[in-house]
Amino acid sequence: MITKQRIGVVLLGFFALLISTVSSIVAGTEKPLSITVGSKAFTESVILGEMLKHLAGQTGIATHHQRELGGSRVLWNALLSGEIDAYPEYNGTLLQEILVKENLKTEAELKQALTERGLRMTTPLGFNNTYALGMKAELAERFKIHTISDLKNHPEFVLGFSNEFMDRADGWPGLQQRYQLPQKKVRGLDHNLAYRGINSGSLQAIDLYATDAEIAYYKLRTLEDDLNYFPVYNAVILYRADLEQRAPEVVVMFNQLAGSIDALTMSKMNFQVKQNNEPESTVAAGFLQQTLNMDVDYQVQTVWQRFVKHSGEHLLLVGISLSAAIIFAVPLGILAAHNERLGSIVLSVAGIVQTIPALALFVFMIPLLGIGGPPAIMALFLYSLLPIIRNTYAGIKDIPPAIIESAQALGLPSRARLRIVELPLATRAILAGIKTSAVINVGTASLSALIGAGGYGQPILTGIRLDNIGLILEGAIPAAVLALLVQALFELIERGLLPKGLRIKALGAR
Amino acid sequence: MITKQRIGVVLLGFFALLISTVSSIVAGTEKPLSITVGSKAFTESVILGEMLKHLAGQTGIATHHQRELGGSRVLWNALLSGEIDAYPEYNGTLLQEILVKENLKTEAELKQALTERGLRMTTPLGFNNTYALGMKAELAERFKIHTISDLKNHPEFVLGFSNEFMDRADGWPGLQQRYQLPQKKVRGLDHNLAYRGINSGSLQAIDLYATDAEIAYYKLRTLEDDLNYFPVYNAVILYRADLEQRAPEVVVMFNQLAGSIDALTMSKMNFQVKQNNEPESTVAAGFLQQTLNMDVDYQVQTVWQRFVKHSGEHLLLVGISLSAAIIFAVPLGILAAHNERLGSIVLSVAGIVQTIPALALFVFMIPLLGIGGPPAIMALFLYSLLPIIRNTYAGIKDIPPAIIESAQALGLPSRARLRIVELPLATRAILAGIKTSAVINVGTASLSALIGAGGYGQPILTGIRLDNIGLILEGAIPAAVLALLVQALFELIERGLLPKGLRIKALGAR
Amino acid sequence: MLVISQISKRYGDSPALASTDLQVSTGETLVLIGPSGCGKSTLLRLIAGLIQPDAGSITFEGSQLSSENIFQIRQRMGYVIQEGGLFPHLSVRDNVTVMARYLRRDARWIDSRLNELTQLVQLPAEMLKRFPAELSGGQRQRVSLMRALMLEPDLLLLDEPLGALDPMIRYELQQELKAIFSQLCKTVIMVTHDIAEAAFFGQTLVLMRDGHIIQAGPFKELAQTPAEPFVERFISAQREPMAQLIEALK
Amino acid sequence: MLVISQISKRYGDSPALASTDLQVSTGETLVLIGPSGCGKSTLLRLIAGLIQPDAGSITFEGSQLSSENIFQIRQRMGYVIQEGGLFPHLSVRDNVTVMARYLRRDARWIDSRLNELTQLVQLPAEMLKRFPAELSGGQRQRVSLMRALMLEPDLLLLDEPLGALDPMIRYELQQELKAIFSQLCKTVIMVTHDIAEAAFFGQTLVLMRDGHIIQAGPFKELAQTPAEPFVERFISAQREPMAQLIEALK
Ligand SMILES: Nc1ncnc2c1ncn2[C@@H]1O[C@H](COP(=O)(O)OP(=O)(O)OP(=O)(O)O)[C@@H](O)[C@H]1O
Ligand SMILES: Nc1ncnc2c1ncn2[C@@H]1O[C@H](COP(=O)(O)OP(=O)(O)OP(=O)(O)O)[C@@H](O)[C@H]1O
Ligand SMILES: [Mg+2]
Ligand SMILES: [Mg+2]
Repeated sequence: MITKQRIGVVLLGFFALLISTVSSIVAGTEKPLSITVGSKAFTESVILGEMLKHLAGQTGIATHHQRELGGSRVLWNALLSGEIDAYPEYNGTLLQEILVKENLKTEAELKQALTERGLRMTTPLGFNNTYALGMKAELAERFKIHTISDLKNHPEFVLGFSNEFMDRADGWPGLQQRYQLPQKKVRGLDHNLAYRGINSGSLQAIDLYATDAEIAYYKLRTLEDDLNYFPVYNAVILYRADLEQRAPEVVVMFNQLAGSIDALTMSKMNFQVKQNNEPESTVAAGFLQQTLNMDVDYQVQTVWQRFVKHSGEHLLLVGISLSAAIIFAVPLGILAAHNERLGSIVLSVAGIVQTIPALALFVFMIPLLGIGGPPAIMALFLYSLLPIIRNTYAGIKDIPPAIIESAQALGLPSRARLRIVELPLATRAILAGIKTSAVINVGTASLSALIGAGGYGQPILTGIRLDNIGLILEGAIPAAVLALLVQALFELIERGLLPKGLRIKALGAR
Repeated sequence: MITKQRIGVVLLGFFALLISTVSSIVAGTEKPLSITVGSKAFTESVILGEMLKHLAGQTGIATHHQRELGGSRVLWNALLSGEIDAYPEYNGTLLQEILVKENLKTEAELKQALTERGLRMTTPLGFNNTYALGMKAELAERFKIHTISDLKNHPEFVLGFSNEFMDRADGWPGLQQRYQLPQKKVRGLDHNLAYRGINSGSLQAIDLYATDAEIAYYKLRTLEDDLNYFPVYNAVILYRADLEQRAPEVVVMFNQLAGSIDALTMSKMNFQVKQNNEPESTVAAGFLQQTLNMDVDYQVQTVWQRFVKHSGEHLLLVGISLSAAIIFAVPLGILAAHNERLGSIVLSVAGIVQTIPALALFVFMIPLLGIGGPPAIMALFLYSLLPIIRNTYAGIKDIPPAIIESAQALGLPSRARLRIVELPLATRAILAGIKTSAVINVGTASLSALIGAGGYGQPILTGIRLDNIGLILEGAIPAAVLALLVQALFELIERGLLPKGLRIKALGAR
Repeated sequence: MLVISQISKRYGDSPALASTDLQVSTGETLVLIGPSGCGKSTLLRLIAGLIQPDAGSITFEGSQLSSENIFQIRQRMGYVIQEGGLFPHLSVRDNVTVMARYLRRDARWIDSRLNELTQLVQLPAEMLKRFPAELSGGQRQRVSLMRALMLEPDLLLLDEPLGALDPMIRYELQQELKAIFSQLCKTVIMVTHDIAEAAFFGQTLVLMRDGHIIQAGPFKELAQTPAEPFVERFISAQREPMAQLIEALK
Repeated sequence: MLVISQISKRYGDSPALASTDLQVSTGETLVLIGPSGCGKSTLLRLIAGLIQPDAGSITFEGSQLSSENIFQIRQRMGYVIQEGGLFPHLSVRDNVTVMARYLRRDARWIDSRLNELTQLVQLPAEMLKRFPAELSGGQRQRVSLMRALMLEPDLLLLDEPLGALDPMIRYELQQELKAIFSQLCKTVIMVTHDIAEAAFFGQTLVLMRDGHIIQAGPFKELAQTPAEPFVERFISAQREPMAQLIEALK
């Protein structure tokens, strides 16, 4: 009895230790100054986000880039709540989407609206990522075409437009009306085919976004929208006003970008990332070096490095939570096996914990442990308990009573009996529980990306959001391999731990 | 050897059967005509959704209501893709949000844009759910105030506005300018306090949404926006154009709603649901009866009934998937125990399956099994395999070789040996695996709500989205209780199955 | 009935049975004796097909033991394992009748046979519903014997079947079993450490040492013309305490 | 040394031991005999504290057995369980030395003691590294005996410790053990079914039946003044086969 109480006390102590360790990881030493920038889930935004990261990094302040967050609203809210300090945005998006209800007309009104919300924006970075018409630069030069109005003189041109642009009232119909364009040969076709067509010369002009990667690739000229038909989508940096107090040097850095990126440059950068598969980080650093003569000390995130990073995060999540689970669950299982009443309580509680959906568990835990690793580890820890507890319990219960009796007759006190007889004989069952837990843990750890703990879940979630099977597999395959490795590891441990005497088979079973 | 092959064949047969059963559940008998309506996650929309359901139900066609889906975009996309056939929307939302890029001006343009997308909308239902100003009806009558312009004659009025309305340019500042309102005593305060204030007479006019439940409750008059300051948010029913071919009678029904709900009626209905806790279904049916003299045969969804419904769904998910998992996993575990090579393959595959995150598994399975129960059951089935397989394997491996030998010596062929000796002796381990699986299954089943399979996950997910702890608990508590019940059930089964001879304890263990 | 030729078995690098020949004819009772660890149980397990010989073959009524026919043949064998080998999860009744039920023997037949055996081994009837863990050592051994005899097998392999019984029951059982064996013409291979028991049962005694058969023949032959001094020593090891006892009892 | 008074034990509603008194003084060897199921093992398990008596008390060197002192006392007892009770996951060496290592006895002492015992029970040294499943029945029994003797306990509880041994080793072990017991003044309670063995070891024989002690005393007393006819029948049950054997060996 005394022994059991003591075990209980030790367990409680352990728990307290774990919690305090975890929360100290969270709290850190009084939150040192650090900057978090965000970006949307498309190439251009990620490149700009990397630039912000590099720029802020130049000041020596620790900077983090939350890449590929889900949509303007998410970033906007994250900025408002202070989860991020800055992100690249388009003034068009602010006017037409986020603040559409405000009916803002002028730049000044927009600035005012932002200020009311504790936000600031830089002057435009220099490019306007809106619809545009494009021609082969060579051809345009030949016919001296610079503006859309110039097209009026060439009714013989064949135009190719994406279906969307063809159909939308604010697409071709409106454009034609505004500019009174005379072309009759207008084809609706796939955007990629349009690029091929203009390259081969079967089309003379197409619609595009002003910073499409293909502009640089196919050497196109975007025609000036001289009648201001298309809405303006100027890129700006949005940041929190309090950054001007907290880290004025960072704001200064951000403002250096103003006016420094024209559409062609942006297109080229998009091209480098999309077609040449250069990492966004490299491209952003290259730009800063060339334009601002800034020597950026950055880390390239190749697929391999992403893999290494995710593996590290995943291993940390799994390693800590699984180890903690083993340390807690095996004693709990022993306790359960030795005391029926306590046993049914322990198993019930572990069962209840297991039914809490990960999402709900995260919601409950964020107020306690914040976001990132600690709540994820706590959740994984909790989810890993049941299989181990239950199998430890079943393994000990399954030991033939004659063997227990023989250990008692020898005079082994109960703790020694546990160590020398019961645990070795229950090894196979306990390890089976641990293996099950480990695999479930590796799988569930992928969910941790939901609360910013990274790991293989990152590419999986991105992949699910972007409907990109390649990205899903970039996370799913290593996760599966990791599960196999962890199983193999415990197979090895079993080879070491499982007493040899238990591996003698029934001879010649036939 | 022959035996093992035969087991393999039997297993394959089982699998084929399961898949075909499941997919026949999905496919049904050539998809009989049925209507699905949707609603957004707020009371008014759910009430209107219930009306649509009742109306469509009147035609005798099976009708389903996907309640509380996540936001306009989700419903819009679901409608476009045909997952739902109709839902209540506001023309303002269409113009200002969903189709904002189209820059639509007139009703005709909107209709045109919808038609291009294969959609239709009814004429407005009769109420305009936008901002409005409200006064005590009595007071308004006394001063003969009907329009906002009428307020100009009462500079002494104290106005109370929600903080948002006070600050927004399209709120009070714009309103005051447009109407040249003379009131100087304007208070920013909490919306609920504003209602109290106007009721007690300390405020004379406040801002509100035109169909707020409180309008009916506090007997308020909403003042006519005679200068058309506020944007119009007329409620309409959006539906797929093909519904006019598939079920013209349903469209006729929907159109009966047009012009039949004024703001006060809607406010009253909101009030019935919000303040009186009447089920949306009842309120909707009551309206149809009164207004359209329609006798609706509906089912009230009380908390209790929701609970029953979710329990039914959850039990079905868990019951089918767990039973199937037991039927497959136990033989697989036996196979694994009897054939080392096969065993490590089986365990590896089951391990890999376990690492696939539920979300990713759903994504992979939707093309095969659609949404709803079948893919959820399939996923739960796959997730339930590993603990059972592994414990069956460990349980059989842990049988002392002397007992196996003695069974062989008796002349029991291997299949009989399995049934009479090995399985009974491995009972505790196998049941431990099944219990673990069952609990995990109950927990994971909550995720099934993500693909429309219902269950306790429904209120949990709604609760997480709405940040409503009460709703989360409405799902989480029954899920936990169910886990306990399932564990208790298997405890009972264990009492029946675990051979009594194995329950004799080491006597007087001390 | 049973022809064992050139059979041998090693565990790892320690030989348990050297190349051995042995023949048992129908109705014969053959008793294996020899020092602990000499290979007696190994020989029985080979005959029952529980372990595979490294070399040699075993022929049962003309057909050679193989994985195809072993289940068939085992059902005609009754085997009392040295350790008893009762199933812990089955009651005494179920332990004894498990095979008969598997073979769907008539329930009344099973009941009467069970009754017969219970009387034979003098087991109190109320013990039939107990589990092995609830029996004394001697009771367990008697249940093992019942299980082996249940299906009236043609060949009995008995590994120290009476070793844990008190002298009274043991004496009575010896008498009864010997009568049964000869009446029903059973073929029996029995291991015992009691030379008197060996002499009582055995038409043929086989004395083994270190996996070899040292001498085989009737008890008289071993006693009077021992092949080696070891045979004499082994046979007469019990003489002295017995003589003392008989002396004391006079 | 050991005083058992008024002790009784029932399992469910079947009594295993009726109210029993017994005293064993230091250095005495007491032999329990009696029919299978009469309660011999039950008595030993009560003394070892493995089961709790329903009534009565057991006093070991003046202190009454209780859950507080039982671990202490058990370390001064050596117990050969009827079923052997070896740990399947430990090698022979580890099975024998597990308790000595737990008590942190000197490694050299352990080694030499192990050696001594191996020679005593005539176990080939290479078997020390084997696991119980790799031993013959008699070898396992000898390992159990080694384990019980390892820590030179003051009180030995031996439940048919030599039952599975061949007559040669058994005879030699009997001689050796008896010498050890008297030299080292061990107190011994032994169960055996071999009346000759009982007579050889026992200063006192205790004959039990159905949970009762029928007669206790030196062998001569039981043989010459039996308390009941049953005593005579039991004691002489072995006489006939032995006499036959001795006759045959002449
Ligand atoms: N699985 C095994 N691995 C290694 N050696 C074994 C194994 N089983 C038996 N042996 C050895 O084989 C030899 C013969 O064993 P066997 O059980 O046949 O002896 P036995 O004659 O029945 O002895 P006993 O009279 O003690 O029962 C013994 O030395 C034993 O240690
Ligand atoms: N756990 C138990 N439950 C019920 N009855 C039991 C239990 N253990 C022993 N018994 C009964 O108690 C009685 C005494 O058993 P015990 O083991 O003491 O006999 P024994 O004298 O050692 O016999 P043997 O010589 O056969 O070993 C027997 O009838 C036995 O069936
Ligand atoms: Mg043997
Ligand atoms: Mg006994």
